[in-house]
Amino acid sequence: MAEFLSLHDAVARYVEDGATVAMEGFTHLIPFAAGHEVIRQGKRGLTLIRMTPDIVYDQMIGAGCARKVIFSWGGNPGVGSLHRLRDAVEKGWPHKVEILEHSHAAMACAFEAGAAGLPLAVLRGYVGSELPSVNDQIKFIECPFTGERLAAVPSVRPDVSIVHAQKADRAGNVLVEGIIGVQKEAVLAAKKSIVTVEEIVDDLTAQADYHPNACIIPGWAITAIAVAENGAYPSYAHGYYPRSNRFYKEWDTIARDRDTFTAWLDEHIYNAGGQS
Amino acid sequence: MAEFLSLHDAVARYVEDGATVAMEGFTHLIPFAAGHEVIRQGKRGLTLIRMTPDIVYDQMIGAGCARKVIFSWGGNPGVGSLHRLRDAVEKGWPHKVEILEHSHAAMACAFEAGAAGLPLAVLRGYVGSELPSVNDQIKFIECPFTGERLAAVPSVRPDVSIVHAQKADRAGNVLVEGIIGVQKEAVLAAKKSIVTVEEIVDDLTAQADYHPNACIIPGWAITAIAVAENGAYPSYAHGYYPRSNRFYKEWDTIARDRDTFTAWLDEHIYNAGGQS
Amino acid sequence: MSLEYTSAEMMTVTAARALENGMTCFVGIGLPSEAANLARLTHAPDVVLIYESGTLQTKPDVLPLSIGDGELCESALTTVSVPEMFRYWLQGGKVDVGFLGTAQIDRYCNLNTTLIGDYQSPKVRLPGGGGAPEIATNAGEVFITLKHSKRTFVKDVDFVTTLGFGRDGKGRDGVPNIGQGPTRVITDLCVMKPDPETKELVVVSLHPNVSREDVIEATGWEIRFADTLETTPEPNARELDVLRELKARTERKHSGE
Amino acid sequence: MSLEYTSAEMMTVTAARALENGMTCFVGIGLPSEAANLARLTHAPDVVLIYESGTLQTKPDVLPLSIGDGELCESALTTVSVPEMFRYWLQGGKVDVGFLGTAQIDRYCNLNTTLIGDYQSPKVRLPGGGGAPEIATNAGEVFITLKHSKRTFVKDVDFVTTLGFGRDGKGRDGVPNIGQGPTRVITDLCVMKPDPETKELVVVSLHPNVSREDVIEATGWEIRFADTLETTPEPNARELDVLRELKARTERKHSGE
Repeated sequence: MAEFLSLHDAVARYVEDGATVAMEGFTHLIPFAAGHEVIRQGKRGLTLIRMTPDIVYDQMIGAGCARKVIFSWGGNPGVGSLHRLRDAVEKGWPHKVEILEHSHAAMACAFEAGAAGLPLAVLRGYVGSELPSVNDQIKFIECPFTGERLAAVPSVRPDVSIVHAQKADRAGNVLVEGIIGVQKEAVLAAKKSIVTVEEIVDDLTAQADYHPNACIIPGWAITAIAVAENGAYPSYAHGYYPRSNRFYKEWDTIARDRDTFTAWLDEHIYNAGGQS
Repeated sequence: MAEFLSLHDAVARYVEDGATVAMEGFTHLIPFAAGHEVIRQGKRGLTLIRMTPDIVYDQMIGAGCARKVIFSWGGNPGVGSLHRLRDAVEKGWPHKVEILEHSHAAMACAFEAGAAGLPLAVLRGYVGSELPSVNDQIKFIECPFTGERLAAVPSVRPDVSIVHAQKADRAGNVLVEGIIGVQKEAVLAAKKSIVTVEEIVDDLTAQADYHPNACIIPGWAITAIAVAENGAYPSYAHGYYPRSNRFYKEWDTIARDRDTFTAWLDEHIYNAGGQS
Repeated sequence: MSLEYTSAEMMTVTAARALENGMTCFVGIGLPSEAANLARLTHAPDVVLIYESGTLQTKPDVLPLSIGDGELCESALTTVSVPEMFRYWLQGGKVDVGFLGTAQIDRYCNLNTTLIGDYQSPKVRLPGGGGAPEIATNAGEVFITLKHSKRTFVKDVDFVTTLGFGRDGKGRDGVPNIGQGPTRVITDLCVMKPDPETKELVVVSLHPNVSREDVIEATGWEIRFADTLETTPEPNARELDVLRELKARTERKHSGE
Repeated sequence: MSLEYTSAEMMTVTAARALENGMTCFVGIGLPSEAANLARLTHAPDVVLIYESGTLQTKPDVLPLSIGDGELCESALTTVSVPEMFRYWLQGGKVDVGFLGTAQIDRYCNLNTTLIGDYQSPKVRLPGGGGAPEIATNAGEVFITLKHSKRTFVKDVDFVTTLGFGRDGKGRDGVPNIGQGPTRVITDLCVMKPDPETKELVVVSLHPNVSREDVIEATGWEIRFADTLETTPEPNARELDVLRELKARTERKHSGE
């Protein structure tokens, strides 16, 4: 049964230095508030998993939280590079960060396999790509029925997954709606999970727009829930607020330079308090 | 793009003698009208795939349509045996029917793998079961990462899948709601598909109860759509009519005896016309 | 003051009591479903019931006849596809206890729901495995409930559809990522548990007014009894009331349909 | 009467025209998305656009900045999970054409979006593979669109993120269940297609007012030209109007956010 905690307490309790952490949300519902809390609490040595690192990981990498990043597309969507990720990978600032990269298909399948309790995912993938030559986690198996060569990757099983969602109810059940990405998979695949939500409602099944096949994660499959209003901003929450494409564009300027980045971090993270 | 046909024409055109056919619906939305049409048209030599054969397959087997049945649970749920299936397997009436049996988990994964375009499904299954000794389609593979022994089964790729759903819209998009079973997987895994529906609406996305993550199968992924009102009866259609548990119980008496079954078939199928 | 109740009621109430509040239970149809819903309506209001049709955390008002009655979906928290149910929820390790019935069970708790006789020319063809083979290995533990008779309790099942502890009691030894298997068998006569060492079923509790001889006569092998044999506590009035109302509601609903 | 248009507009209109009405197209962000939506808003109203964020059959009113803008979900037929998108829809063979951009492309149509330089100490780190490696092999065919320059059109890519036809042009030979791969590359200068035999890219059509020399200078290898070299048809007024309105709407929307 999910425990209701402040975001501070949830991060303090479940994100340990050195942990493997998946913060998911495919463009939509990216858990920015939680990422900022991780930075604020000075977590270090994290292995960060995420299909599309996005600027939340850029911020965490620039702030020195990450030891390793496992991803499949690391850019500022529609804008350009993640300058803090590049600075870490290319120049080792603030310290060297190791990367392990996959394709989206492989990572999506690896999350699915993690949720499914399997050690591996099998896909028709990486054909002719040179990614297997730089990622020793990509192997190939032979189908025992057809002889076809198929790719295999280890499933994703994070120590803790953090996702953002629209609503939880008082029993801790969580509704994810719209672009649902791999959020459910991330929660189910992880040993512990934190879900931040826009709001708490009484009972999800009694809501006017309840749908029998909605993506609802039961409270007993979640470790902790924390309310974080606007917790996905500058990403967005379908039904709540739109994506700040403007901020995504502005980030390019902020992150391009170490000093402006550090100043941004001071102003907007370290000295900004945060929700409790 | 799905073609709108009469049920007669859809079955006549896409269910060929000797074909491998999956008619799905997990208790809910079982395509009875389509099954009856298959009987009425005297289709023969079919390989019938279905997780839970249920009484629609009992009727088709008793009527002599089937050569082989691939399944994971063949009973009249909560009532008892499928007497026509048993009569065919145990006594060869009306002719011998070959069976190939799996567990639910394996068949569900095999449908998933079929929809996913893979030749095999991998699962942690059949541990200690003697089913692999009587089903040579069950093999085992070794995980290249952990060494764990996992079960592998061939994916399900029917020649034609037939499912029933609540609604289609004029563009041929289909909404499945409630207990969705492996319906979407059956359609996507098949070379051809027929979907029978309770009704046609103008535009699914303009319906009052539209949900962004509803189980909607796009029209371009479906071969043919046929309207069949009450097409799942005595199974049910969530939001339309309930399951006739009474008929399921009565079926036990009808099917127990070859003569009462044959009389039922004459009265309710051969001489009943059918929807066109 | 003693209440009147049938041996079937005794079985259901005892099976229901095995479930603790807050457990997630993957429910088989029939007796397990009856017991699991009784538990939910009495001492375990927050027991989470999952049916293989994809209905997560369902709270049916009447017992489903099939594993996918409309009632299950309408009263569920949400309903997922069947592949997701078996992959994410069962195989993914989210199920504390699988609650199963069976046609045959042997001394090592192996279950047969496939057939009586020989596979190629069966005397009686049964429905088959369904969800059981993977429920029994992927759930944290397994409860089994069925009526006691020499026909159902056999020394060796004709076919191991579903693993208990294998034909030699060692079927789970050294297997990675496997649940602990059957931890109790509840019948209309008694409660049995596997011996911690040999895994052979041992009677640990006799229902009121049931003798050792009753159990011996209804069991197809030389059944063992625990050194300290308990008497199963009787159903209480509330449990019987709730169970009878549930069954009456169910009967009215199904015959009306 | 000739219209005024930019080379970027020429590229987008030509790319849009490659899509036929009714095709299902897995759309990459940026230029492919612009072209695919232009096609939808002009000659191909029933083209089915799929984005890897899970949005099936989407009809955005403005161009998405990211692959998962709210607009995509709000205008979609339905939105599925990302694993389902890659498994059922792409790998499941439901995509006729994958429409991709790239940072580098070589003469055998291999794409590099991973890095410039050496993998262990890159000169420039690019975003990585994303959906492209499997889009390129699981879609029926692949269209590629990017601006023409010596920096992007190289003899051999630094890294094969995504298979065109391999480093020797034979990368798809004998591989089961693989799409036919890139069938055309559309730039701001010309249209190229792989040679049916060798799979090396050949210019088949020059855009109006573009010379062979322009292409030769912008290509990092000795580019070949087809024997009968066509001139790409010009954009028409409606295409230009729709494209400009689309871009203006998009600009207003994104800067307002």
